[in-house]
Amino acid sequence: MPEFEELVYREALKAALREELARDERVFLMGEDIADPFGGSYKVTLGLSTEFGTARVRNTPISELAIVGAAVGAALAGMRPIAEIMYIDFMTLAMDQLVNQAASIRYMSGGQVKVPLVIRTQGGAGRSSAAQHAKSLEAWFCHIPGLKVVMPSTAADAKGLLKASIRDDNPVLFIEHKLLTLQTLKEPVPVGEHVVPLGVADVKREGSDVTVVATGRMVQLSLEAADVLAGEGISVEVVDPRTLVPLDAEAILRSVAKTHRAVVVYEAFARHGFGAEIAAMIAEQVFDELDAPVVRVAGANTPIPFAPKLEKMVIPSAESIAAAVRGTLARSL
Amino acid sequence: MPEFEELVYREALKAALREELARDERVFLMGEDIADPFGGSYKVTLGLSTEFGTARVRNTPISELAIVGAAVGAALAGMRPIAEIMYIDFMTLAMDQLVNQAASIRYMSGGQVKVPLVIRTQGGAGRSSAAQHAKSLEAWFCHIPGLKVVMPSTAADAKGLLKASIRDDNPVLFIEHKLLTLQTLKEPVPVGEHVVPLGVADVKREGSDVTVVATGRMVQLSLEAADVLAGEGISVEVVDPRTLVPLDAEAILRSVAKTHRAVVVYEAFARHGFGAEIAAMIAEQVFDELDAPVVRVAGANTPIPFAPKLEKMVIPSAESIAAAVRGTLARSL
Amino acid sequence: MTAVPVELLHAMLASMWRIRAFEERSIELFQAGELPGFLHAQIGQEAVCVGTCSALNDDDYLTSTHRGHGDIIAKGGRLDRMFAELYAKETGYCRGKGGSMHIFDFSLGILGANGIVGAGLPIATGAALASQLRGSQQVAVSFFGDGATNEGAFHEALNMASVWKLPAVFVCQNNEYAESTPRRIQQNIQDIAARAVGYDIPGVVVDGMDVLAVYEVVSEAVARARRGDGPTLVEAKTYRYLGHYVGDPGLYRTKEEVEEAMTRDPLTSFERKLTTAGILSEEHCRTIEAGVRLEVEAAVEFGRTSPEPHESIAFEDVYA
Amino acid sequence: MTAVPVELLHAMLASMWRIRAFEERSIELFQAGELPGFLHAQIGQEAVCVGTCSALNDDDYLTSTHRGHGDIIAKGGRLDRMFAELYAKETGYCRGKGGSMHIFDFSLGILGANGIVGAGLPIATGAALASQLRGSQQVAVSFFGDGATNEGAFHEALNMASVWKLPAVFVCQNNEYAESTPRRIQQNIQDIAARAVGYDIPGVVVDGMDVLAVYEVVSEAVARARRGDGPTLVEAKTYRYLGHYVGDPGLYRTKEEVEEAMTRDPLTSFERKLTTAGILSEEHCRTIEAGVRLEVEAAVEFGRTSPEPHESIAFEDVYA
Ligand SMILES: Cc1ncc(C[n+]2csc(CCOP(=O)(O)OP(=O)(O)O)c2C)c(N)n1
Ligand SMILES: Cc1ncc(C[n+]2csc(CCOP(=O)(O)OP(=O)(O)O)c2C)c(N)n1
Ligand SMILES: [Mg+2]
Ligand SMILES: [Mg+2]
Repeated sequence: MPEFEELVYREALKAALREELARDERVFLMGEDIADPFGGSYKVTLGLSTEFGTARVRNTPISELAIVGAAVGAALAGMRPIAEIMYIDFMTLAMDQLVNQAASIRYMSGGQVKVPLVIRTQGGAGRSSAAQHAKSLEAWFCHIPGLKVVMPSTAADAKGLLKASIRDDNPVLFIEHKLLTLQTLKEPVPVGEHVVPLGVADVKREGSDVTVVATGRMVQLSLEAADVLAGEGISVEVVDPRTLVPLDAEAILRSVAKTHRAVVVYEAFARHGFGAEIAAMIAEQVFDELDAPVVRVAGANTPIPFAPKLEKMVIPSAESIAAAVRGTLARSL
Repeated sequence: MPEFEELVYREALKAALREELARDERVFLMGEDIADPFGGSYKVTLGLSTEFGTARVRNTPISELAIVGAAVGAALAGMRPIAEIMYIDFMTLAMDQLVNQAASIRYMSGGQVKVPLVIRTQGGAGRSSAAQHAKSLEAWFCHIPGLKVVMPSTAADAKGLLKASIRDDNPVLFIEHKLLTLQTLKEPVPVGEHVVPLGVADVKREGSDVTVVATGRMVQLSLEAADVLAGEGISVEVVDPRTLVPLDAEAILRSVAKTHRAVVVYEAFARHGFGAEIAAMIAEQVFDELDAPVVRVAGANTPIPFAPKLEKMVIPSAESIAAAVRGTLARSL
Repeated sequence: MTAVPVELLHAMLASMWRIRAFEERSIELFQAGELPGFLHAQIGQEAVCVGTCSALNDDDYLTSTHRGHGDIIAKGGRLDRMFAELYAKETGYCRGKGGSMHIFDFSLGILGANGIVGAGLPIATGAALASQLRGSQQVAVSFFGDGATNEGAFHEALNMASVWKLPAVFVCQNNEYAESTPRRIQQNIQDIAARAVGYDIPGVVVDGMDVLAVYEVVSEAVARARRGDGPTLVEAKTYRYLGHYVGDPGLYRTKEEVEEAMTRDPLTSFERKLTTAGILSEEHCRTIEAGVRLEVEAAVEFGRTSPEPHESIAFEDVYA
Repeated sequence: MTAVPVELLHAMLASMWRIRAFEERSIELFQAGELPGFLHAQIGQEAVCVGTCSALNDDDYLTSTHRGHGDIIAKGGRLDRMFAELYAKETGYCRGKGGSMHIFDFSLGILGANGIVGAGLPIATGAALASQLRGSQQVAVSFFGDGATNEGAFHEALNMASVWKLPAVFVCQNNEYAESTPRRIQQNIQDIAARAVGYDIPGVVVDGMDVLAVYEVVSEAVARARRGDGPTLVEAKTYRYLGHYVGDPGLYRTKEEVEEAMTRDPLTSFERKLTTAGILSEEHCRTIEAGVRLEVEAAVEFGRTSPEPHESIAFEDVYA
């Protein structure tokens, strides 16, 4: 039995970084304003440059393309870089290095080399940070062969998945939700060695009437919705894929085969978002098991507005999730 | 009745550009090597700088971010720029300006302004140009609210959709398939004013047994497959959305409601590609009409390899489309 | 100074106070929890905003940054609609959809503050291109920080503007920090203006605490641009008095350093110059300040009391 | 030249001929329809490839470009595996999955040719960072063209390498054209090396048709990098004899311009120097050339007769 400590999400991330920096000298961190005394926009790296030095935990110029590019070069040269891109919206400046280079080099070189790097970034809405600081772009990265994409929803997963990502021999995009990173709720996190393998979904709540597949912060909202629905006699199973690529399709399909109904919840723009693939996959693979069409609950197809009142309108809520679940159950074949 | 002329795809594009340059002095072109005597990598713009001058048809430095950014600025300042990004793979360098700026400015500014610009780019595999010159990334752009995405499959559509895109008041990504642009087959194209409205699908072939939804070059392969299948007594309806955003969902659903079976064909990486949204949408909207799960025929989840023999393996073919159609028909509920 | 019309000197001082007062009030309101989102205050940099924009016509173009309230005010932005935007109200410049980092006023040629560091430079380049193509004599100015000069966008935009001889002026507000990171950790060069060499355009260093010096340098650059002689890179050395954002304790720099900068306060020194030259009395200066503070207060009130946007507004303006 | 060991001079000449012969044969094969895809020939630029790589150790890193056969050969790339790759064969460097623009040899520190203009610079910067972090004394060299210097990647990489004092050498093969576009339409500057000023690093112009001059300049830059004194920007002025790609008629430049450049042929002039100095006889030069041509022929044969990749290879190597 592992020992547990009570950590907030942000501390769990830092624990993973600290342990991996200590374990493997090839690991190093770079990013904008990650060093002390600032310790990163969301304070995830606070203290690490003091502990490990600014050679291994270094501030960069504001040069997203070069940050990711330097991570690629360092990985090819035998290091295991972890680069931070402050907001996922800024990945738009570094897509060439991640997509045409990091994701493709192993393949293009005929398997000569591995490209072990992690890009940590932060996404999601909910803080009135408006259209350029609040997107959920995970679907872009899921589309690209050669990349892995991770979205932890709990502190324990955050630690275990980050450690696994750092140890993985492929480029991994690791997406932290800003509201989770700011969360002050402490959760039990295994002390020390705690590695959650990439590609294994987690059933965050068991249920029998409907499967809710949710990612990142949407897992929390889905659990809230499940609580409410339980009071109405509806038993919801919440499946958290945890890693979007590789995807534990089997876990999702197994759950749907049990409940016969599925709701996919994601925060991103609905159109062509993560849930499109999941919904298509479910409908393709276990069509005959379905008692109702797969329903999606997702962000609106609008940029993220600044006004808190408007921002709420364009992202899913526990209420909209619950409503979708009720809707799918109301549906008879 | 319009008059027709026989043009190859490339000439049809050029006709649209020439006519719009002549019609509206706010229209101008910029891009790498688009001016004479080179006339563009795929010769689409050959002759235009000679006809309209290098102020309005201008070569740029190799600066994709600034090319798209300058298009944004010029559009905000009242022009109607058409920028060329040589390969869609290079859009990775310009995503900020297209996504965070062009697509978002109207919304972020509370509707103060329009951003009328067209990015012409060229995508797709089939020429042994390998992983960095052959991708089909349309799904990325379809995901972003505020953008329109166009993929013409015939010469007539190429002309009519390009004219509509230039006249549209929103940022439009206009994707030309390299094999279509190189095609030497002449097709009848209406002379002069021929505008195909964005958001209207075209049934490229009528049929009753199964609906094939296909985009870009995949339309041609689907028509080939339909020919073969007709010989086997299978009647295939081929629906070409033509514009991916806005999507003529109604046309697709209408066809599926008639045939009760659907195959979605796209060249991009299968995972999270265009067809995921279409398959999810069909299964969500007309679930009860379906006699079989929606099937996808798409690119493999691998980078595009160089060797012609390998490249063929990772993109759809008329054969793989025909096989999928046969498969879905073999399926009984 | 003698060459500058007295009314313009008055207007400059008023504009600087307008910025100072706007920022002071917005910080108070933010700290009181009245404003959502983030706030990046431009206090200390007023001379750059006003010196630059005083050299522009109404129909000249401007791009600004995340730290752009002062830029927009100097270009003529309306305080009431700005505060309403900060309050996320329907009457705001962006109907509450943009917020502090996304204020636009196309009627004033303001092509946007911007949340993406460096993104304004290519946009200004494109606006300058539009002007050149039309022969409309408009100049496009882009404001950006020292940190932005390490983005690829800076490089591509300056090169493009240079090779096309576009009517653009690139004004770097060098406050020596990008968030927590001092400039020496981001770049080795002494002067950012030296980067102009790489584009064969003029690069000028100017004291960014001196509004008249900025005005003079930018006026020359604007004249050059209007003549068709191409862009200029102006580096205005300035300082941000406060944290990167409201709430940042600024642990990465010393109290002494901040205090030293404050001794060169652009408002104080400009007022000293004006009073010493007998152009304005100390009393007149205070009247200007007081008038502006009233103006700001009215704008705050407008913002505070304006209606919230209707929920349906969230779904409008995605497409034209 | 006296300082350079005779064996190295021999090796340099052989390497230059190896590149020339490789390119000539690959063009013939391409024109005969034997090779798929595109081909960008480096003929005319051999002195830059060889002068640079002769200054490197085997374990130093290199990034190259779409026009990179010569770079790779100069760093020690195997001709047989290169031809096999051009032939899209299983025995190629990339098992037929990369092709001309994506040749890698990690055993020689070759971190890839690259189809994305400018993308190699940040990658080399990262390799140099790895070396610095490990204290392994390896230098990373990045080759790129004149056109690439207008990409944001150029700027960001040079700035990062400069501020971190990385052991990197950035070698621009300035052949005055980017595809069809002459340099004056892409940038205003006389010398690309002038851009070094913007990063406070040395910027050196060298005659890229003179292999010994390149060798000397790059050797100094490499020594500087190994000493921990940071990066250098080297601009080697050279010329590409042929079209942008095989098949490009090159209508955008005059016959006279091309012929003038050819009078400065790097192989001819190097041979002249060597024979004049009595280091090599004309006959010996021909023997070297003939030997290399045999080597190339054997490599072509290897490529031509190698097996095609098995279909399943298309699905391998996506993830490690
Ligand atoms: C592309 C991008 N990268 C990073 C950020 C996060 N960020 C916001 S402001 C800032 C510092 C900008 O420094 P500078 O350009 O000097 O402007 P200043 O804040 O000093 O006015 C950073 C890194 C961003 N908004 N955009
Ligand atoms: C990012 C990107 N933009 C455009 C291209 C298309 N392209 C290939 S080579 C080339 C010209 C490159 O010029 P230069 O850097 O001078 O190299 P050279 O071809 O002269 O060796 C261009 C524009 C590309 N491959 N990548
Ligand atoms: Mg700054
Ligand atoms: Mg060149």
